[in-house]
Parts: sequence; structure tokens; C-alpha cells
Amino acid sequence: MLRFIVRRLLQLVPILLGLSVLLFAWLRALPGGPAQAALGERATPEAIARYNELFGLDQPIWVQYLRFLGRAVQLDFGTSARTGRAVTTEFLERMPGTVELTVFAMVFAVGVGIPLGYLAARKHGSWLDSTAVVGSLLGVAIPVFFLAYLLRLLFAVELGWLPGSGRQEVRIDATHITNFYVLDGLLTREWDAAWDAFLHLVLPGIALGTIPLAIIVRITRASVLDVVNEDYVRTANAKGLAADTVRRRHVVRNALLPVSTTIGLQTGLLLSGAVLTETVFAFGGVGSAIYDAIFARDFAILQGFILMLAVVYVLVNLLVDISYGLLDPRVRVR
Amino acid sequence: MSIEAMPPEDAVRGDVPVLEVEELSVTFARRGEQPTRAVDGVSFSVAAGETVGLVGESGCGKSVTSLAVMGLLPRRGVQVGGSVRLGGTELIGAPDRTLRRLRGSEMAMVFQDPLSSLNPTVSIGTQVTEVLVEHRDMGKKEAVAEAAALLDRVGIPDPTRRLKEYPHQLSGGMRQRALIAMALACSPRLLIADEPTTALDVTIQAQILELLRELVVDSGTALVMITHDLGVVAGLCDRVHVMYAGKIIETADRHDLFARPRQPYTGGLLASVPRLDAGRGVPLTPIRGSARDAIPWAEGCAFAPRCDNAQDDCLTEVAGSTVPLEYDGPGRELRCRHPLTYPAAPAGATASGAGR
Amino acid sequence: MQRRPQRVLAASAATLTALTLAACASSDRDSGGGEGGEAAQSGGTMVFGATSDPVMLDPAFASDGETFRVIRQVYEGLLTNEPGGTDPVPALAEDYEVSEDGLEYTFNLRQGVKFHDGTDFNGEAVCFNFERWYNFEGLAQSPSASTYYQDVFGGFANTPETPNVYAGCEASDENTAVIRLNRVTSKFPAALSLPAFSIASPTALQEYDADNLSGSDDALTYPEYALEHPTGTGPFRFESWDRGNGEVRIVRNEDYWGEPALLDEIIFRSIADGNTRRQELQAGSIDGYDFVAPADYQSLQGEGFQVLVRDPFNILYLGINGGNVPDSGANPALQDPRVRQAIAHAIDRQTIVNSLLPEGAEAAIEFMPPTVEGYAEDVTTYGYDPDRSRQLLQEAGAEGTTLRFFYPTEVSRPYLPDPAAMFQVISQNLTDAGFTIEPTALPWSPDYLNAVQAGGADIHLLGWTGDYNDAYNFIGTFFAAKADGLAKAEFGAFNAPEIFQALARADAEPDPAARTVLYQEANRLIMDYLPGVPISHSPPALVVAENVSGLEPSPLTAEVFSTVSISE
Amino acid sequence: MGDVRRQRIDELAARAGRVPEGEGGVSLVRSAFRRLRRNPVAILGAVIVVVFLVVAAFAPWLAPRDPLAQTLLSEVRPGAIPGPQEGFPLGADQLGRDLLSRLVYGSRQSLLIGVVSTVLGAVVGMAVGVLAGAFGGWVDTVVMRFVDILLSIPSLLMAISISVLLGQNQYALMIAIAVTQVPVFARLLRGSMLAQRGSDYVLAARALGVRHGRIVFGHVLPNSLSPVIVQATLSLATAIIEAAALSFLGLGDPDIARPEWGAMLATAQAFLSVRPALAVWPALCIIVVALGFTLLGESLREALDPKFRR
Repeated sequence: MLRFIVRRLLQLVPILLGLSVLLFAWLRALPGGPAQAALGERATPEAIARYNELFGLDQPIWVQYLRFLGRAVQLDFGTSARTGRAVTTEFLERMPGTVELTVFAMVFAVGVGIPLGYLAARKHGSWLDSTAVVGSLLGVAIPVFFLAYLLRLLFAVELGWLPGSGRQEVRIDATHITNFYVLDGLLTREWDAAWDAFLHLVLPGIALGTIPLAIIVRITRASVLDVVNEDYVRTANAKGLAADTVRRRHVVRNALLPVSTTIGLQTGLLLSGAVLTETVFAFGGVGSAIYDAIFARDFAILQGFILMLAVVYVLVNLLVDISYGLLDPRVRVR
Repeated sequence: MSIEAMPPEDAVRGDVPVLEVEELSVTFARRGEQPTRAVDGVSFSVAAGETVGLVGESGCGKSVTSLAVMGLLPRRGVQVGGSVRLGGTELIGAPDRTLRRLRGSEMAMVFQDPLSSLNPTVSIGTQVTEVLVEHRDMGKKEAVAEAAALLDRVGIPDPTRRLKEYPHQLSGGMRQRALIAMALACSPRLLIADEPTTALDVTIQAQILELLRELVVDSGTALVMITHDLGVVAGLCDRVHVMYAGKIIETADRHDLFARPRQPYTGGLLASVPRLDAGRGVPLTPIRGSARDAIPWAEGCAFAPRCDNAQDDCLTEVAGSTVPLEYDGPGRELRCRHPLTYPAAPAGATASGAGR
Repeated sequence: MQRRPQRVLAASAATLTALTLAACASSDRDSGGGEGGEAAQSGGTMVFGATSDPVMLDPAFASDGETFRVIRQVYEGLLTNEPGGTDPVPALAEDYEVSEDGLEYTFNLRQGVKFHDGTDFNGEAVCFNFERWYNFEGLAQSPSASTYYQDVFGGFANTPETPNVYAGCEASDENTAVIRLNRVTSKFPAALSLPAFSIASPTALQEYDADNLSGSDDALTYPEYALEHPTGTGPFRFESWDRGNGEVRIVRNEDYWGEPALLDEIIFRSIADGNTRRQELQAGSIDGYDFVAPADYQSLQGEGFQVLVRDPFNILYLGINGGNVPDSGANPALQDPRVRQAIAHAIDRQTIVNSLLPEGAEAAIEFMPPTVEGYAEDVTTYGYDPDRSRQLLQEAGAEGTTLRFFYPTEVSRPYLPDPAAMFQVISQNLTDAGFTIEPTALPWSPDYLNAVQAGGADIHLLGWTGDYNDAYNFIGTFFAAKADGLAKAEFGAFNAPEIFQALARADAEPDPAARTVLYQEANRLIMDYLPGVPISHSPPALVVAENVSGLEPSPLTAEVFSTVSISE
Repeated sequence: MGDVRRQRIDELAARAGRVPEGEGGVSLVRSAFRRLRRNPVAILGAVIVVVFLVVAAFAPWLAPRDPLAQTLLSEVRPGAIPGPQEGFPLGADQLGRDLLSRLVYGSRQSLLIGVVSTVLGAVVGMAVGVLAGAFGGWVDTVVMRFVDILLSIPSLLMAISISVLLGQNQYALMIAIAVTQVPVFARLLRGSMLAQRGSDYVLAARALGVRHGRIVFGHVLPNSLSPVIVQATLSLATAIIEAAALSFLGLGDPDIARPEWGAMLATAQAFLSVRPALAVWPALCIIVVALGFTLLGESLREALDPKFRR
């Protein structure tokens, strides 16, 4: 098992290198190049020259790349043109929010999706099944930001049940240690703060979780339908095992294999889906930061954030592969 | 395998049949499509220690019959008619709980493809012990010990290690042995083996058959052997039912069947098996076409389109009635209007054919 | 309302408090009587929806509305604006005298005023600030840093080449600061009411290294002072700034020299999207916000919110790149006055005002609102007349001229609530008149501003909200000659000496009455030349919940929150 | 007499509907079609898609008015947008333009973006996939590593980066979306080509000494296409939605006068309280079209995938 993990970790290296090259090239390809990108169109030639010298842009391209890589490895992606703060600082400040949101969304998607998909398959052809199918189709067809608006209009504005924006009611003066607000609330025993932060996750979380939910329902349903027809399930029945033993040990366990992969992929995609959702819900996470960066032409932020997000994405998928290995003995040996 | 290798004449025979199947019929009616009758009025019985073969090409309904007996057919879109009694208890329409209690303990089944029949994500150990835990309410420890014993009994070396392994780590033969071990875990009264050897290498086939035979012999289990391989039949079965298009078309003791097949289909099957005792150069005579060419029994003999003896009266509309399954000499039944005929044999021979 | 400065201040020292009370009273009426009684109650927290975070909190480097909004609560200058009006009134200065030549201002300072860090406000403090501005170096001199200082005073100590208004400051005693000028300008002293010229605690400025800007021209990195320790004399103290969530907290300054603020705490929460701001108000998680979309005025009022409409004190115009900036690719056709007139005649201002702008908006005939001294009724006007446009184009032989039309995205300005809509209507107008439009959309800052101010567009949408009641603050900002003797690149760096001179003369005229006449003349010249098309003056609005009272809308968007109270 | 009998029985066999099925791809496609025609879901999807394609194609004839003409602008007031009325079945938008006409013309833009970007992505992706699948070995490794890298950037982020790079115009938009599709198609095609390579008929062809190129392009590629077709259909849906997302993020077509569903939906958010219809209609269009392509794609998959033929 350990060797499996180590090998997968090693396989990451080329990918991450490639990523860095890509984003390095991206910044170079920007109109006016990095100096302009950092200093803006109004920058004087002297200023540009100063900047180029400062960041060694007068050197051969590969030297520049190595410098870039060197700094990237130390998580130094320069400073934001908008706030004048280190990109990494901004990222670390905002990532926790996005993580909380993503986790909520995924828990929602998995918690609802798998049971629903399973039931749909069990009651194959029933109204429940068809509604699940239709719903899952709609789920992927609705533009996320529109859904987000609808949710907020209904539950935050009309019904006023849930907060419609932000990460925490500003009137609550909560202390923040980790920037994971829910966690902070629990650590500092400010229960109301924790609860409030949690409530702020609900609407954006649901909006964000809808697509994965739809997909998970679909996959679960399909794979349960497959597994139920597998020979080994027939065997299990032939052995006269109790119905739920058959389900638990033989159906569900195998049906979840494909689902687990999807979960991983989706978790990664949520990171980018957050751009839309966080924007609509004015949720102070990485996504809304990227949105702002787009309009402020804050390329340092864009480059740094996208790179770091991609890394997170890759790592998440690694975790999934590993968990897949745990679930499926066949993978483990190979 | 050939007729030469035959089991001892007198195997142990219980008089109360373990399994009685009467007029069993299975109809698949899937939405939008016209219902198809996969099994049509099949009747047979198996006594303790007896081995009965269901023979026929793939798609003739023999597997469906076995699944119907085990009650493993899906509930929806399937109608099962007739009666199946296991040691007197009616199984058709019996509640799921009863069936589950009987399965694995009273009746067990061994399937064709050992790899796909084992759960890839669960260790062999668990898959064996779960039966014991279920039916012989053993504790975990006890069950593991017993499981090891079972694996040992079906000839798997180093059982304790194997218990920890997963299906993909075992060889085909071992997998099948493991499956058999699970099937016999509660020494059931009825064992159905559905093409247990087709997926295996020839050498392994022989071992598995041998294993099955021993088990039947010394446990007195009733064995239903489903196969298309006459070699297996010859090696194992006491009585043989030949099926075609969902119906039994010929029933006989092994000897008679092999000596004097009456249904042209049976004849065809035998003729298409290479025989060692046939002189060199004698060509194999295969049956024309494939099982797909059958016609519905309602319109005549399903085999007619492929049959050389077929006459116009093989068709219902000409004969006015479907071809019936009729008495055809002691211990024999036959569904055919123009059977294969043989020069009258000496009376003695006939008498010695099937015991009175 | 034309008065001599001396009298203004003698009077208003007294009237100031009166005015404030009046403000409360009037806004009690706004709040629909219901909470009238509790209006003056003290305490509570108000959450106000801003459109963005402040850039930073050092007045000297501030130039945008959201930064000003916070600074106005934390800092005070020598002067401020009369609540709800546009005229300068005393703040930290009780009054002042001006020498005959108008070059020396003696400010009598308010006594017993303390900065938030406990140090005293006095003559030294005033002069320290003026000297600080004058001696800025390096990046502090960049136009994006000390914007307003350079606009009002010109150059710095170490830039003798740039003409400079500020001559020196002297604290003759504890409560007196004397400021000397090199030349008279209509901007002074009115400009001292700008937040940019707030007086900050010298101690704090030094302690937190306020002048030490780093980074680059357009990516300035600000020192600790500007981010963590803004220290003024205002009714509120800076408490904290959570950038992750865009929340700035300020709390009541308990030992404020004047009427202490009613609220315990104000949280300015930045919500970029207008819909989100509205919905957050409706959902009750904020108590008010600025820049209400015209479409929402009625519905919000209908739901019982108080929409506080400001008097229009701004101008939206269609800038024309009518000159010849070298290699700006400017459109030569636009140098022909007839083509510019054709554009003017093509635009249906009235429909725009009716359909796109809030009630109370009016079509503009020149580049400044009627309420400003120097507004001329009798300028040349260019009514909606597509046929005339086509005719003019024909005469100019410029039918089907292609215009590169720039407009900003993702922004809502007081004078331009919905740029996209405005762009689509105007370009439709121009197309109907026979122009060909080539649209370019750019994010407001920095792309749009940079591109437009560099003269990159043929025509573009831009506007201005006045900083104080002074014509030069409008037309001077737009059309005064730059160092190179030409107009801004934004207007194609055209060369119209008569306009430049008119503006210069008016600016240098000490006597207000005479000044007004000169500005009227300037306006006539400008509208004859037609460097752009003035479109509208639009009344921006704030909205607050029913239980909020005491917020006096200011035409300058210079609201002070110390009089605001909130009832449970 | 014997012949008579045969014939007779053949008839019966025929009537019983058990005609022997021919093997090979041709009949596979044919049977796929048969299954499709029997599948109501597929029909529904197809109908939706066709309808919208028709609308897009004949927009100028179908749209009642000029989608750009601000006919009712003078009746627009902030907070009051003219609703359905004579000649304006769905009412006007915030600039007095006929909503229906804009929706009709919008279908062009939206579908165009979807189709172009998907085709682009599919073609490039397949090229890459063939490269990898055909040559295998180190080519495969290198190409696939690259694809993995592309895959490691979440698609929306990728699209954002690219349209930021290419500046704001509709081609940038298409390219941005196309690029996000490339790795998917590449992996897909390579996968099914590798599967094919192992298959018996390829080995047979090899054994017969058929040239590599001919095997790849004559046999492997054609047989690997069906999953690509399926994916393409599904991608159309995602492309359209992604386009909407990008124009919501302000990275869409700079000519905002030109009707496009995503942009219409984005702008309409500001008028949700005034006239929700402005948002609802384009949203519906997007959802229905996406649904159409998804339904079609899913049922195509079922039809082509042997696993589903139960």
C-alpha cells in the first residue's frame, strides 16, 4: 500500500512541473508581458525596466523560469496589484472558506446523492426512480449562478430562513484562529458563531453541490443496477444470505467503487465551480477572489491562485486514488 | 471423456425424491416486448444421491430451470408456473424468508464462471464464513476454522492463507473449488451445478467433476448437473433430460440414451461428439443451424426446422395438436413424431435396459 | 448663494450645530414618523453595504468614494461640507482670515481637540500634515497615490519644475496655523473640505511609517499606517479591517470634541454586486447601502425602506477624442466640428433620462450641474435631431464614420448607474444617425480608465461627481490645459487657447462674483467647441432600513454617519 | 415436396421473428438506430435539439422583429419594463427590445458557441488521442502526461485563464471552451483505441501483415468513434452552459447588444425584482437545450454501448 502511495506521489511531480511551465508561459503570453501585467498600461518605460531587472526578466527565458519555479516552490507568487499583499497570504486567508464550502457541498451531494441513487435503482422504474433521473438531468442543465440566485431569492430574501451572503453575520464579532469559521467557533466555544458560520454555508453549499449531486445520483443508480445483475450477487443470494447482508456486503460495496472516483473528480471541479457560487453569495473565498482578480486584471493573483488550486485539485484526486485502492483489492496489488 | 469411464452400476438411491419439479414454466414478459416462454411445462424429479443431467444447447432453458428451482429469478417481468417441491415443501410462491432459509442450507448451487461468481472486493474467507454464520449460526472464530476445513475438503492447499486472499489471487480451478466449498458448507440435500466446468481448463474440469462425484457419493446429496457437454453427462449422470426450446424432448437412463438416442436432436448431439472408438476418418455429423432457428412449440416441433426426419405433420397446423411428451419404453419418455429407429434388439436386452 | 468667505465662516460656526439638528429633524420625517421618538437614541451597530473595500485608509493617498466614505467618519479636515449641501463650512478650523492679496490664510483652530491616539490637535499638527504632503517623495508622488494633492497644489518640494500652489505653513501658536500660497486658486480653501486633506495625528504618521510606499506605480503597497493605524480626530475610531470578507469596523470616539456619534459601531461591508446589496438589505443582514439601482427606487420604497435621494451634483458625458494624440489612432473625422455636432444631435437625451436614469435626473446642456456657480443658461445646445446629424455628416463627407466606442463593465457610478444600458442606447442612437459603432468593453479599473485617459477611444462614457461647489472642480478638471499646453488626451489633447485662457483667468480671479461671470463665459466657449457631449445629471441614492434615522444624503456623497441612529 | 417443406418452415421461422442476425459494425449501427427509435427519451432529446437548430437556422424568418431595435425604449421606466402586449408576445427587455426576437436570435449565438467549441475541442482532442493511441510507446506517455496536466486545471478556471489571455471576444470564448474539451476527447479516443488494439480482429490484421497505418485508420479509428460521438453530444450541453457561465463572469461577447442567452440571463439578474421573465426565459432556453443534448447523448450511449443492451 505504501509503495502504491509513494509511486502515485512521484507521478505527481511531472504534472506539477508541467503546470508551473503552463502558468509561467501564460503570464509571459499576456499582452505586454509580466511587467505590464504587474504595473498596468500606464507604467513608464523606466518603471518597466526597473521591474524587469528586479525580477530578472532581462535574463534568458529558462533562467526566468527557474527563478519562477524557485519562488513558486517557496509559495512566493509575488504581490497582488489590487491589495498590494502577498498572493500566498491572500490565498491562505481565503482558502479555508472555500474548503469549508466545498466540504459542505460534497457532504450534501454525497449524503443525498448516494442514498437517492441507491433507492432509485432498488425501485427501478418507479416514480421515485424517474423523478431521480429527471432531477439528475436537470441538475446538470441549470446554470449554477442562476440556481444560486434563485436559491437566495427564495430562502434568503422571500422566506428569510437562511443567510444569503458572506461567511458570517458581521454583527457577531467572532474570533478567528484558523479562518475555518465553523471550526473557530467550536474551538473558541462561541457556539452561536459556529452555528451562524454553518448557516452561511447552507445556500452556497447547496448551489455548489447540485451538479455533483446530480452526477452522483446518476452514477450510483447506474452502478447499482449493474452490480445487482452481477453473478456474485446471484451467488450471494444462492447462499441464502439475509437480504440486507447481500446489499451491504455485496451490492453497495461494489457499487460504490465507480462512485468514489466521481466524488474525487467532482470535489476538484467544485473548486472552480466556487468562482460562480462564491461570487453570487459574496462569499469571501478563493473563488470570489478570482472573480475580483479577473476584473482588477490582478494577474499575480490569477496565476498564483490557479496554480495553487490546480495543485489542490491534483492532491484531491490522489487521495481518491488511494481510497479507491483501499476499497478495491484488485488495484492495491497492481 | 468417453462412455468407457462409467461409475459403478449401483449407486445409493433414496426412494423419496429430494426434488420434484412438475409442469414448471417460466415466462419473461418485459415491457414493450411480446412475452417469451423460456421454460415450458418441465417436469422431473431427483432422489437423494441421484445425479440428474439437464442437457441442451445454450438458450434451451436449462439454466433458467435451475434458477427457477432456486427461486433466483428476478421478481419483476417474470412469471413462474407449475410446482417445485424440495423434500415436500412447495417453493413456487413461497415467501422470500423461507427461500432464503432453504437456500445455502437445504439447496445450493454452483455457477458457471467462478471468477464473476465471486465478489472481487470481499476476501474468500468472508465469502465462505458468511454462509456458516447465516445458516449454522456459528461465531466468527468457529466459522473461520470450519471454513478452513471446508477449503481443505475441496482440495485447496494451505486453506488458512487462502481465506485471507481475494478471488483475483486464486486460479480458476481454486475459485471453483471455493465456490463448491461454499455450496456444500451446510451439506445441502440438493446441489445444482450449472455448467460448473465450462469455464475451466480440461485437466481442471476432470478434477472438479471427480470432486463433485465424490461429494455426492459420500454425502448422498441429490445433484442436478446442467451442461451441454455430453462427456460430463456420461461421466456423472444417472438419468438425463434433454431440453430443447424450453421443453424436455427426451428422457432416459444414461445407458439407453447413449446406446439408442430416439429424438433426432439427441442423436445429433451424440453424433457431433468425437468418439475414440469411432474409426478414423468417420466424419462428425453436426446439427444444421443453431438454437435460434427454433419455432414456437405452438406451431409444431421446435426442432423441425433443423431436423432431417421432419415431416409435414411435425407442424401443429398439419397434425392438429402440439407434439406431446409420451411414454417411450420403460424409463424413457420422448417428444417426437418421427424418432430415430433401431433394428429390433433381442428381448433380453430390452428387459435388461431399465430395471423393472 | 454667493457670500464672502469671512462671513460664511463667522456665521456657520454658530449655524453648524443648528444644521446638524435640522438634519436629524428632517430625517425623522424621512423615517416615516414611526421611530421619530427613538430617533435620537444612542447605541447599536449599523452594517452598511459598500460597493468595495477601501483601497487603504490614509487620506493623503485616497481618491475613491469607498475610501472617502470611511475616512470621513474617522478623520476631519480644517473645513468640511455643510450637511446635505455642497458649501464649505468649518470643522477643525473655527474660522479663518484671508489677506488682501488672497495669498495668506490664517486658520483659528478649534481647541481641546484630541487625535484618537490621545495626542493633541494644534497648529503644529496642521503644519506637519501640509509639510508632509509637500515633501512627498518617490512613489508617494505617483499620480495614483497623492492624486488630490497634485490636483489642488501641483508639484512637490523636490519637483521645482512643476508649478506649485503651496508656499508654506506656520503654527504661530497652539491654535493658529498660517498657510501661504504662491498664487490664488478658486480651489483654495474650498478643497480643504476634501477628505484627502484631513488632518492626521503626526505621532501616528511617524510611528507607523506612513510615507513609506512600496511596490509599483499601479500596484502600490501601503505602509502599516494606511492599513492598520489610521488616526484622526473624527467621531469614529478605526477598529479593524477584515480583508478576507471585506469588512471595515469603526467604533464611536468617546472623547470626541463635538456631538458624540450615536452609534456604538459601524461596519462597512463590501458587496460588489448591486443585486446582492439589495437582497441583503431585504434579508435584513445589512441596514443600508449606497448606489441604489434606479430600477429599485420604487420597489424598495414600497417595501418600507427609506430611499434617500441626493441632489444631482454630477455630470455624465460622452467624451470625444477630437484631437490628435500622436499614434493614439484617433479618428481624424472627429476633428471636424460638424461630425462632433452630428454626434451631439444624434443622442436622445430625454429618453435616456426618462428610461435609464432615476427620477429627478435631468438632461445636461453643459459640463456642470446648474447648482454650481458659473453655470450658464445660454450655451449653444444640440437637441435630438437625427436628420440634422445625417445632414451634418454629409456636409462633412463623413457618412458611416466608424467610431470606436469604449464603455466600462462591472461598475456603477453615481452619474452612470448602468453603463451597459447607456452604451447600448447611445450606440443605437448613433447607428440610427448613420455612424458605425465598434464597441469595446473594459473593466472599470484600471483597464477602462487607463485606456480612455490615454485617448485610446474615439468616444467614451465618463462622468464626474463634484468634490465641492466650484466650477473649476468640473470644467477645470476636464478642459484645463496640461503642462504641455494641450487638453487631456481623454479629449484628444485638442488645442483651444481661448478655452484654456478663460479657465485660467476664472481660476485666478479672487472675487467670486467676477469669477462666476468668467466661468459662464468658459462654459459658452466649451459648448461651442464641443469637446464632448454632456448627457445628464443624475441623482444617486442611498437606502436604509426603516429603523435607521439621521442619515442626511449629501450631493457630494459625503455623508457623515455621526448623526445616524438605529432603533431596535 | 421437400423444397416446399423447407420453404414453409423458413416462412414460419421468419414469422416467429427469429431471423439470424448478421455480425459486424454495420448491423451494430443499424441495431443502435433501431434501439434509438424505440427509445422515447432519445426521441424527446432529438426533437428538442432539432427544434432549436431549426429556430437558430431560420431566426431571421421566425423572429417577429429586429432584436436590436429599442422600439419600446420610450415606454421603459426605471422599475417598470413593458410586459407582454400587442406585437410583443413576451414583452420587452430593459431597453424596449422584443424579448421573443432576442431569444430567437439568441439561439444562434448560443448554439454557435456550443457547436463550434465542441467541434474544435473534439477535432483537436481526437488528433491528440490518435497520436497517442496509434503510436503508443513514448509518444503515448508524453502526450498523455500533457493531457493529464491540462486535466489537472479545473475546466472553468482553464476557460477563464484562456479568455483572459485572448482578450474579450466571442472567438476567445469558443477557443477557451474548446480547450477545456480537448483533454476529455483525447483520453476518450486513446482509451477506446487501446482497447481496440488488443482486440482479435486487429491482431488478425497484424498477423495478415496489414500496414500499421491502414489498421489504425481503416479499422481501429472508425470502431473507436462511437464513444466520441456520445461525448460530443454531451459536451454540447456543457459547452452551452459554460458559455453562459463565462458571460456571467463578464468574459463573454463584448458586443452586448447582440442577443445571447448567457449574457441575457446575466444582465436580467439586475431586473429580477422588476421583471423576472427577463431572466426566466433565457434560463429556460439554456436548460431545455442542455437537457435536449444530454438526453440525446445518454440514449446514444445506451444504444451504442453493448453493456446496456439488456
